[in-house]
Amino acid sequence: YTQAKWEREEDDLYEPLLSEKDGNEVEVNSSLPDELTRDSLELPDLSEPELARHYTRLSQMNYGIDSGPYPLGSCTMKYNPKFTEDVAALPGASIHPDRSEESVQGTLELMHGLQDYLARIGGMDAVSLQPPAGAAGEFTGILVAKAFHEANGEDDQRTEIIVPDSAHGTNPASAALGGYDVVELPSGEDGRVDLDALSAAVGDSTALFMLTNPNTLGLFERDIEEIAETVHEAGGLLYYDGANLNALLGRARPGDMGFDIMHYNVHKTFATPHGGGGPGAGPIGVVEKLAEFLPAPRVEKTDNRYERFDPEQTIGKVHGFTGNWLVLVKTYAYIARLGDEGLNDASAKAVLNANYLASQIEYEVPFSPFHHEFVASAGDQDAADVAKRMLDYGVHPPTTKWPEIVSEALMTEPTEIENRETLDQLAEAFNAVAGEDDGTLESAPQKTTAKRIDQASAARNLRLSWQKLDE
Amino acid sequence: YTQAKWEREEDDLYEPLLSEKDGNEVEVNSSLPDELTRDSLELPDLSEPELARHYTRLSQMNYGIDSGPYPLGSCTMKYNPKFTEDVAALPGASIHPDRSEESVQGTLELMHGLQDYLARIGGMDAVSLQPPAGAAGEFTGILVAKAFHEANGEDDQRTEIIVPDSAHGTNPASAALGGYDVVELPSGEDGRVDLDALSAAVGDSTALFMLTNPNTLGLFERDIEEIAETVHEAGGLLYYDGANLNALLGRARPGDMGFDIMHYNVHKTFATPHGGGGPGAGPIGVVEKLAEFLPAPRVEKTDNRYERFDPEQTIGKVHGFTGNWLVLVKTYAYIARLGDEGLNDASAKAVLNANYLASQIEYEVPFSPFHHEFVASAGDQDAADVAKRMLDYGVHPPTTKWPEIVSEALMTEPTEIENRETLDQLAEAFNAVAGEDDGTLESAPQKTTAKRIDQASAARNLRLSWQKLDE
Amino acid sequence: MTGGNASTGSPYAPHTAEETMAMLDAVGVESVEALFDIPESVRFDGEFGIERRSEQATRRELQRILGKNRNLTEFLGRGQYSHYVPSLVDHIADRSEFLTSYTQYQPEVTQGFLQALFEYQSMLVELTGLEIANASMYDHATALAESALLASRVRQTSGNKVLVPDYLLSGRKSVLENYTEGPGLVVEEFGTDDGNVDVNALSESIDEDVVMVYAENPTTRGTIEENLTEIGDLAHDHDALFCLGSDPVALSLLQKPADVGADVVVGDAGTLGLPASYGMGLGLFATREEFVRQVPGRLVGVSEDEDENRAFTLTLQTREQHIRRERATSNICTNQAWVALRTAIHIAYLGSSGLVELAENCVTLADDLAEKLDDIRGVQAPVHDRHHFREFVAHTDQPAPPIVADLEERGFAVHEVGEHEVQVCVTDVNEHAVGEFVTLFQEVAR
Amino acid sequence: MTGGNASTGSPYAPHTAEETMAMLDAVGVESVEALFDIPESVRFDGEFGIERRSEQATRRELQRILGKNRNLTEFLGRGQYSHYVPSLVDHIADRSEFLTSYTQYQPEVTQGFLQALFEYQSMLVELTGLEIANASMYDHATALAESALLASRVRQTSGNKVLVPDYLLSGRKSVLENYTEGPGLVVEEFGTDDGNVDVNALSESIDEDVVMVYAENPTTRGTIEENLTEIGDLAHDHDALFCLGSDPVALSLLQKPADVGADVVVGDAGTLGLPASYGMGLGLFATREEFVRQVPGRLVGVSEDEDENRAFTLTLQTREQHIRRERATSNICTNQAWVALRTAIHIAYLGSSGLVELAENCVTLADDLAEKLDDIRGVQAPVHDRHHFREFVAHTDQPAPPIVADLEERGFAVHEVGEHEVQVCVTDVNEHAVGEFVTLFQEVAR
Repeated sequence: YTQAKWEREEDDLYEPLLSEKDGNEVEVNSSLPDELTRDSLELPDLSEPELARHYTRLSQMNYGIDSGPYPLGSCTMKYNPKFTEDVAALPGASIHPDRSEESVQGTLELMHGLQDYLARIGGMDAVSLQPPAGAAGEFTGILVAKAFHEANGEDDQRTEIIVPDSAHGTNPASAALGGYDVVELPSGEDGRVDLDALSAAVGDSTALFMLTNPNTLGLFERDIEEIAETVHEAGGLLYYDGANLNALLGRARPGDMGFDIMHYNVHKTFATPHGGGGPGAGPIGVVEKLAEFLPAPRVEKTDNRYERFDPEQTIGKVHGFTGNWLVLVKTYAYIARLGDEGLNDASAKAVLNANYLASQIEYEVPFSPFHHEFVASAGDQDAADVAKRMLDYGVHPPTTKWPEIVSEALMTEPTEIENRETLDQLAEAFNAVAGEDDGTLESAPQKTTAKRIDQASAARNLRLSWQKLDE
Repeated sequence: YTQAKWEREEDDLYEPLLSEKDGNEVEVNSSLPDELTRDSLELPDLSEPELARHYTRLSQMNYGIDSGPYPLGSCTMKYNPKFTEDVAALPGASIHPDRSEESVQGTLELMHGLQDYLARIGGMDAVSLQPPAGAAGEFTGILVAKAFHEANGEDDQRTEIIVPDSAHGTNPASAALGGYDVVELPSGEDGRVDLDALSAAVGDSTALFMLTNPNTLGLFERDIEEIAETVHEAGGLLYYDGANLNALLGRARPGDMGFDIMHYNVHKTFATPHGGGGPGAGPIGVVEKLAEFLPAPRVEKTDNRYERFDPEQTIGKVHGFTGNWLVLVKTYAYIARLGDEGLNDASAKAVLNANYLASQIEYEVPFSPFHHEFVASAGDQDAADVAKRMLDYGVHPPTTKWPEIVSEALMTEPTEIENRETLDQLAEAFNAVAGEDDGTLESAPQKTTAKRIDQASAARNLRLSWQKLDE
Repeated sequence: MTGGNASTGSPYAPHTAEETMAMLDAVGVESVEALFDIPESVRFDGEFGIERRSEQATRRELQRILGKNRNLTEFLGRGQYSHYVPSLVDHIADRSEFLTSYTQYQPEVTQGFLQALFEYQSMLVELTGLEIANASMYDHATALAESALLASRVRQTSGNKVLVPDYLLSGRKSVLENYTEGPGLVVEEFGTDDGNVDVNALSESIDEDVVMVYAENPTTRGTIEENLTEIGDLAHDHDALFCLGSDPVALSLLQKPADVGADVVVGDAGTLGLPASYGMGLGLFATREEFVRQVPGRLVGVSEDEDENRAFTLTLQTREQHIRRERATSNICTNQAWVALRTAIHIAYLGSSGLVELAENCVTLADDLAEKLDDIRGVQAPVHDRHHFREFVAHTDQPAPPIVADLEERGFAVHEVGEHEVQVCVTDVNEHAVGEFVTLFQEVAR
Repeated sequence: MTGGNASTGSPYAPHTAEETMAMLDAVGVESVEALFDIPESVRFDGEFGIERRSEQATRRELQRILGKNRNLTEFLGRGQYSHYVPSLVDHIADRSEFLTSYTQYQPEVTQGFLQALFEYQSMLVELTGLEIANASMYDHATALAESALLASRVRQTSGNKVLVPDYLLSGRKSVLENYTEGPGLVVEEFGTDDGNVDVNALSESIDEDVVMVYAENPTTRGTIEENLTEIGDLAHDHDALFCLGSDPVALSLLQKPADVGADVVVGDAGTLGLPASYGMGLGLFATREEFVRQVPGRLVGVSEDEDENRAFTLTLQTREQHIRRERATSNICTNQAWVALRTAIHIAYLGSSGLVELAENCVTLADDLAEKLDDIRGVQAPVHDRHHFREFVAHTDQPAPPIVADLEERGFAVHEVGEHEVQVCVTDVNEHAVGEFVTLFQEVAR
């Protein structure tokens, strides 16, 4: 694979910036009084053909799921079915959020249906679709937990959220945002929660224990029932980070394991596109006793009519309107397309693919049995260099250097969408790089649009806009 | 520019064929009697993600208008406005051709509107939208001419169609298909029609004279009025090949110049996409006396209602249904978007761009004043090699080695969509190549997906299907 | 000022006023108008009178006009068939590298489209069993016409007759006649028996003047032809080519054309890949390798590049009009390549299993619907005691015209094909409406 | 068998049965189920009860459900605004290299998206006049909340109050409260005068405990703020940050935030690039360079690659949760990058001239419509004696609720914002319906 390059060698740059193609300062004239308006505006004024070419070139200098395998651990880079885009583009999906209930029965029915689907899949009693991303879902769950403890008069006392050291960074960050002290729980030797350490950590001050299952090493927390018991006995709640739900569809449900709150990463489990960073959506599910604290409004069905309602002790809102609606439409479409069978099979093949790929690579995988992802160790090699070098083999590398429990981690999640041939190609890339020397690794990549980029200098010499380049 | 390559080096091939990814013979079972069905079918059975990746990779190994300049002479490679695709995808555009008149008033109104637009633009009295391509338009025009002569009792006598040597190959081919003898008219020294030669060629046996104006050298046939008079006096009809209409919008109309029949290449003049070869559409316009011979059905408006009708002496049909309807919808949208002003400006800028580009290149341009295109001569260089080498400069080369009136022709038409910077980039490519030696030219291209392809061997060792590759 | 909001000029011409001036300077003229070498006497100084609109307004207007079409559930076929086109097809085919590219005259930068067309050709080779398929004709009708021309070129002895069945759609027949008139061919009809070719009638019509015999499977009336081998044998006995009309869905299930002696297969391949498009199609054209130098249209072949990588290229271009001019095998230039890409994606999406399943559904859906209509008093369906594919003709005791009109009033479209005959087509795209259709049919037919 | 027609399993998992068996062999287990290390006691052996559907059926179902929404012409605003989104935006943003890519953690293969985001940041820098803009927050509300958190982090002295105007939308206020409760901030309102900030009320509310003062331009009620400099001065006099809420269209015309002392600009940048999406947005977040290390969200910067070509990369990632965890500047990870791409394309499409023209239209359209409504007996519009942008409040002598309901009955949606107040928003997307709207308004308001 050689990635496309639209370079301008005379200027040492790839496709020029829009401002370099055209920068046009216009004077601002208005019917408004002068003192209420700005003087001028300087943005490019380019024609549609020029823009089409600019962005088409940029796109060819970007790697997506349709370009090749994208085995980023914990990111669940699945194929994004094309038809879901068409569904989200239906005229009925594009309406204003302040429309009357009567005039948006279709939208409300879809929301209600999706709440129901998600509740069934997670084994939860009530669902809110509002959080616009996974981290927002975490934060919402924390607010719900806080409201619950508050209702129990325990808010002042429960000031801590416990998070395993292998957790995603969003867990502690969301906990801190909620005003909690973060207690980091070291993993046990088997890479899982150490029950003794957990018992020691929980107590009267525990508001919430946040857990990913299977965890970021791909390991199922076999002691989940004891974990739940321990946390619940201490008066805490148990939170399920849905990042790895793709491993369990139809085989185990967070609600059945004793989790009280969970979020769903629909852009992972339910294949809505990652969009270069977003938008996703992070609906949360809760058990019955927490339903009254969920964000407002939710949707209920009464006599063949769908109504918005505010849960009794709602925490209020976590998004200005209803969250990332178009993403939720795609989510509904994906779940409806797959149904029980498809969802079940997705997890089966995701786990099979991870295990098959791991069986074909030479790097050591210290922890097992893993499910939809595994963490290999690059050993003496620098995992970041390994990743750069893998790019030259026409594949996207795994997540690197994390979780830290594995040294020089290569956190790998092929997902169910790869066929054996592609997995073999990935394995070949891993194995070829495993046999290469540091010099080769350090000078990689060579076949990509840009060669190795000096990231440190971007931070040293901060230029965050084209205006800064002109200075 | 380096074009993307999805190569598999171990197999000496780029992206493998679908059949190489998967070939799956299935037994055919049916409720039909065995003797009415085939035994088996062997096509690939791939999943949607695999196909999305396959075709995405193939697309990146293809150069389009949104990739860069595409100055193919006489092809008018314009930017294809994105919104026209959305318009053609409107539900009302996708209906069955046998629907009742009453139920397709919208479609008929659009057809009527487009007939009218085209008539105004060409200065013609009546238009048929049916021909599915430019060559089909030519053929239709020839059938109309034949029907006209037949109606005059002159069909047996008028057996010849005159075509200049600089005409597109479709002209003589269409004439031959119509059963006519083709009389080739040598160009005059100034690259235009030689009036004396024309006078000598026309006569009682002349059915039609087919002319492109401006001609393929970009030259306006200044003597067009005399030409028309000469042809008409001999009892012949005058045909306008619409390939170069983009030079004249709003400045001269074939009908006003004395042409009796014309076709419109909507995929050239009106920016519908070329689609890697098609579909286009080739509506024809005719003067009043020929309207009764046009293909059936046409559309007319009566009392706020649109009706299909068969012209009195219609030639019948040249397409099984109504032609390339979705292309015609895009055509309507383009014309409506631009209006008089936009169409006028398109020609202005197309002619400006051609003249500017010619002024910046070192290759000689023997004939002028040209309009929207010019034909340069590669001189001692092989024009085909020049083209291959230009690919390495990130631009698409012009049409080469044609028309033969210019030796080693580089037939160049930048169209109105290029800005000055891109024209300069094109000129740089021309000029860089002009200074290079034959060795460099012959080993080009190097930065494209495939390097120089041995086209002769494809014909020597004919393999036109993947089945042949397995043999 | 240009950009999307430019209020004058073409929105797709990027020139600023300064740029235009600088370019005129470089050319050495004062104004753009000075570049036009047009005699005053033929200068157009009028206006087209076409009002310029914004993109938004243009879209709204087209939506308004096309919105006047009545929203009918179509049970229509007779040469244009609809199957659900997966979203993948639109999303891939709309990629500008495909959509906005030209014919692959520079194969080094167009490997992608060439490979897709090569794969399309290969799929048709598998579906027809013939050795070669071209990269597209316009539609079924023009492909049929080109087949007759090919037949007359390749035939060893003279002859000028083309035999077609009496069920041939009038549009196809008219195109065939228009294409064959110039070369001096004559189109003659032979009779049919209960919807299919009457082999006796054909054998009476055929003689040494015949260059081609044409038949369809399924036929225009939806019946599955049962005498293909006999038709082929008759044709070959008279040194005529046998041309078969079909489509990719039918071809995946019905007898393989090569097995029944077909020399050419034509049809509408856009049955897959295109939605109902008011008759827009994709001419399928497959034939025997021996005729390759007489084939009309583009052909993609295989070669190698300088690095010895396998590479694709257009081949045998010397057959074509841009090189051979009046001696070309056809005048076709612009073709339906992009539709062929769509069709190839759709076929690949279905795969062998999916395609056969879809085809088998065309048999059972038609069977089931015919049975349901036959249960209605005053309706006999199907008229022909044959196997059917997608569609069938039903006899109605009441006159057909008011039945068709009443159905349309209720939101359904069918063909009126006789005073007491309607034709009905059912596939995966209208299958969901069959229940309502039958109920309404019952209301209007009694 | 897989492919588009697979009747079992996921249509997006490509495994054939043979492939699965071979892979299991390689792993050394007998069945896929054996790979699941889940204690029996928590195994799920039930069913979700979700029926699998074909792509066609799924599309049809979504179309059916969403088709239940009434087709209304919306004159709605109040925080979600619509402008015509050019087709170019959809066609480019749907290219899978953009749409299906992940965050740019490997910049060498993601230069395209990085550059587009860098350009987006730059456009917002120009529009706000501030030195930096991040690559997106979720929406206006969360951007406002993050601004308060930034204010409390960067403020030199202690303090816990955030001052907001009483017109702040309840949804935004609720989000702000939720985000600021953990860090111990308190949100307090100050009064307004005829729609805009009452500078006297503000100066009475403000004290040394205030970390941030927020105001909008235009305001929720559509008025253009006239005292921005005074608000900024008041904030700065108390060592508080001045956060201004706006959107890219308004920013192109109204006073440049940097000129009036704004320290942070928040808003919904999805006003360009996104159609009305039931509230989906794009959080705009721009601020002063001095706060760069306290900024939430992603930042794209510039560097070079090994060939010394200019190249883009995410930068200052040490602020972010995946590195700094509980000490991160925000918990945001997944953001709205793709919407930012859409917005950037839309801004580029309009260009400076087009954008200013669009913004000026927002002033004149609202003016004109208010005037027309004011001409109706029983209606006074606008209520506020201010300049307006896109929208305004109208007083109705008759009670507002039945007026709003009657309008809806006739196909138009407006906001009811008081017992005798409706709010009306007009832009290029509903401009064409203004005539009909005014006529109907007259019918229902008298």
